[in-house]
Amino acid sequence: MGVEPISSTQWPGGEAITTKLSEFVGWARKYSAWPMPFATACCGIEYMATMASRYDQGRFGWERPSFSPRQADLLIVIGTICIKMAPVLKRIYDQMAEPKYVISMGACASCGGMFDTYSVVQGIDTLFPVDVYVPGCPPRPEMLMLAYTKLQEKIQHESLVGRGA
Amino acid sequence: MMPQDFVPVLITFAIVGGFAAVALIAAHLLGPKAYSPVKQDTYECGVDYVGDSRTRFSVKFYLVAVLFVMFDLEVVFMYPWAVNFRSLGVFGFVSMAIFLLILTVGLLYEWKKGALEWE
Amino acid sequence: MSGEALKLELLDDLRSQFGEGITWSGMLYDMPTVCIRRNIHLQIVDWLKSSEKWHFNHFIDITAVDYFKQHEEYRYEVVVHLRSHSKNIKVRIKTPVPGEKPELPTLTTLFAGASWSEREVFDLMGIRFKGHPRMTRVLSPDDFEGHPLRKDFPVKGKHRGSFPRGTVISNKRREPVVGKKTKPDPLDHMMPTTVWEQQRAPMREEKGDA
Amino acid sequence: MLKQVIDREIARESQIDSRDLYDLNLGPSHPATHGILENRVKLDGERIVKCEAHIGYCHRSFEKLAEHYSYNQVLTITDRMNYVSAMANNIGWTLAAEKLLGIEVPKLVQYVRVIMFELNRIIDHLICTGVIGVDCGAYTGFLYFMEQRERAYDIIQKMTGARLTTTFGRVGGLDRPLYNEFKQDIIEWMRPLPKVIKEFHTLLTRNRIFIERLRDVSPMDRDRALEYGFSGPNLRATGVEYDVRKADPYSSYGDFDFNIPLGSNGDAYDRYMVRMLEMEESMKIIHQAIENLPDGPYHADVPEVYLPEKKHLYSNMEAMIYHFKIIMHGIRPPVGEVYQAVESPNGELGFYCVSDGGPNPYRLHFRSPCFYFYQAIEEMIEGGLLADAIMTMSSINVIAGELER
Repeated sequence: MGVEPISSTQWPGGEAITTKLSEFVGWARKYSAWPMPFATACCGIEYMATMASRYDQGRFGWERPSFSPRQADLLIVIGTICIKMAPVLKRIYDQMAEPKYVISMGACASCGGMFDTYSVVQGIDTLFPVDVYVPGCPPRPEMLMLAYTKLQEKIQHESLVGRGA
Repeated sequence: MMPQDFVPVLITFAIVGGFAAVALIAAHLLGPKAYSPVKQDTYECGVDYVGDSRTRFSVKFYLVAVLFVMFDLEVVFMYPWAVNFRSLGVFGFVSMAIFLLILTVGLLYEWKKGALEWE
Repeated sequence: MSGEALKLELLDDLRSQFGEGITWSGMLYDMPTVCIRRNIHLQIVDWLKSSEKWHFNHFIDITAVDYFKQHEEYRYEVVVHLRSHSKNIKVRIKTPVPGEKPELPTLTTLFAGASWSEREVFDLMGIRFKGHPRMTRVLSPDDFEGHPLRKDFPVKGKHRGSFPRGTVISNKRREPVVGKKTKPDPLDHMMPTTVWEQQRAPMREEKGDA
Repeated sequence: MLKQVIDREIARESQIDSRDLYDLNLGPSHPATHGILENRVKLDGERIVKCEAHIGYCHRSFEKLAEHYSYNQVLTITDRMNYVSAMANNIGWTLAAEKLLGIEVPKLVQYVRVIMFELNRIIDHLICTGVIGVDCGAYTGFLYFMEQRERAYDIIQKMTGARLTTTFGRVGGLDRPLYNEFKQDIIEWMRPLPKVIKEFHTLLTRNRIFIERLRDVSPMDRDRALEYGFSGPNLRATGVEYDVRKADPYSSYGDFDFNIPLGSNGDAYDRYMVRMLEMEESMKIIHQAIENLPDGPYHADVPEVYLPEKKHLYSNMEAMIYHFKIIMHGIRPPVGEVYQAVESPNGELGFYCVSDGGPNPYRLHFRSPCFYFYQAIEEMIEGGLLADAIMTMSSINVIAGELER
């Protein structure tokens, strides 16, 4: 957080810290993103491992998964998205409340992965904008946690009038 | 009871009402409003839904709801009694016993009438 | 009776039962296999299931193979695997199907397990099964064209070429309009049901799009 | 008086026509449908009157891809089929390819394959029973079992380098020699397992609510299950004794003695209990296999199929020729077709491979057990409550990659 401490000489009352309002709001929001895990394939098992006790994702404040787009801020697309699933995913993305973020977990969600076939959508960025791509097939839980921190930085430094504020 | 004694109660109501109002109004003003027809559509597992949700349903559900509300209120009344159970002494105990007895009679009546079975 | 002899005896029984209906029968890698003509497809499975001696009551699998341009008189071959629980042996029945109008009687009347495997064979290979209660696609979306597992169907699919990488599907009408409440647009119910339609949508004319 | 009112209401309900039924999508994006199953359900109150199941939301066309892969590359597809126990599929495919090529692998490879197969069966059942608990609301059991699975991942990473998509083994043997503390790791991994499983038993198996939720939910009788093509724990839950490891033993399963737990009336509780008891059987097998693990070469001596090691490559001539031949020419099995069935944790996983003598399989069909469970779901959940449907779906353990190939 862009924080500049003011020494006691400038501020007679005592120490104080100043920051921009957007930094402050970003700091408050970044630890409470409710993820909606849209799990279809193998990466779902790695997501379960990230949620389980060894790689606990609750440390990032993202403990509470919501299975309906209405209460979700973050859509984690986990696994292969086929052409039959694409309209469902597009509808779920549209029905999420602003401000919404998308993590595309795994090679299949990010670019179709090893399945360059007739029935797989080659990357969910053909459907809607994606914030963080996580490489790997399946990505290790540590890579998913790195994606969390990357997204938190993005939320932190987002301007208030930015995308849907 | 002097009118001044009611001040704390009013303060709590004000705080409660105020907090709810502020939360709602702030969300309405500050929150982004991006309406689109798809967003207004009902969410039913991501696929087009069939029919509407306002169809007739069996009376069993209503019955269970009413029974729940009744016994829930019974428990709500027990909270203040349980909090100062010691200070109320025997008088408090007996009056609550009578209250519970009346409700147990109600429960037995429903049980015999078969309102508790689901089928 | 050991497994081997049992299987050979099964083949003899089948030959004696359906003499001319069977074009070839023998052991393929410890699996008794019978190639039959199209017309006795239903009778042979019915006989195998209802015979007290063999009683093939465990349904294993139905699949199809596309022998593209390898035989003149037939193109596909529907392969049915059954297993007799009491005798603990498996059998494979191969039925040739012509290329123009591939059609076979359904086995769902005998084995409930055949309903979805036949739908999958229809979906991926294009072989219709007469009398099937729900002859629709099971794996591909309903408005998918073509049967992917045929040898002349490209792996990447036919339509995908028209969609350059990274073009975001955002048909303008549906873009969330920040701040203004939009009237329900009459065309909205026509949201393309599958990406399939979108992928055939003409590319937007970007200036200088490579 | 109240009772008559209710009886009249229920009586009126019974001749409800379809106009009053409530349509609901137990659809693809739903916590209990593992992300890819869609059931369009007609409800009368809470009772399911009619159900229409749809799948295909994760159809990644493995069979079309396999026609363009070489015999060793197909391993990358098989471990994405039943990705909860990836090595079981890999071993299944290597057995099928070896049967097609007529290769006899040494004893060590067969024993290591049996050990890794049973280890994968245990971790598959760990997740399945854990998820049955989660779908029922009991989240803690799942966390205990996930911890055991993480410890199993440590072994799998040492063996193959990956946690989930392992690509274990090659046609003709293992891909690399065993790392030296393999035996101790497996024994060390299995030491706390009985205690954890006992904890799960005390947590759930005799739990009043759990039994109430699972007992008599979607019972399946024997002949109907056989007709549907059931196999594995769901078939054994109905009392039919069919296990591919006993029916036609492969990879020297005949050397181990283990028994097969059977259920009685094939409902969700039996499916759960059969999986829990199977874990103990698998542990018995692993102990026996570890004790008399033979030592010997870790791959069959078939130079035209199995790539020679790198260090021989530059020193002797034949290795160079074979290496060049395999890479450029590919493994070319004889013309023919083979069906190899393997007892995967979900059931009988079959590989029907037709080869035309070319470097890649002409046609490869995966007989996935989940496909045959899920088509029976329409019949299993009709008549039950909505909550029973959720328990049915999680008790038959449908895995997306295997269901839609």
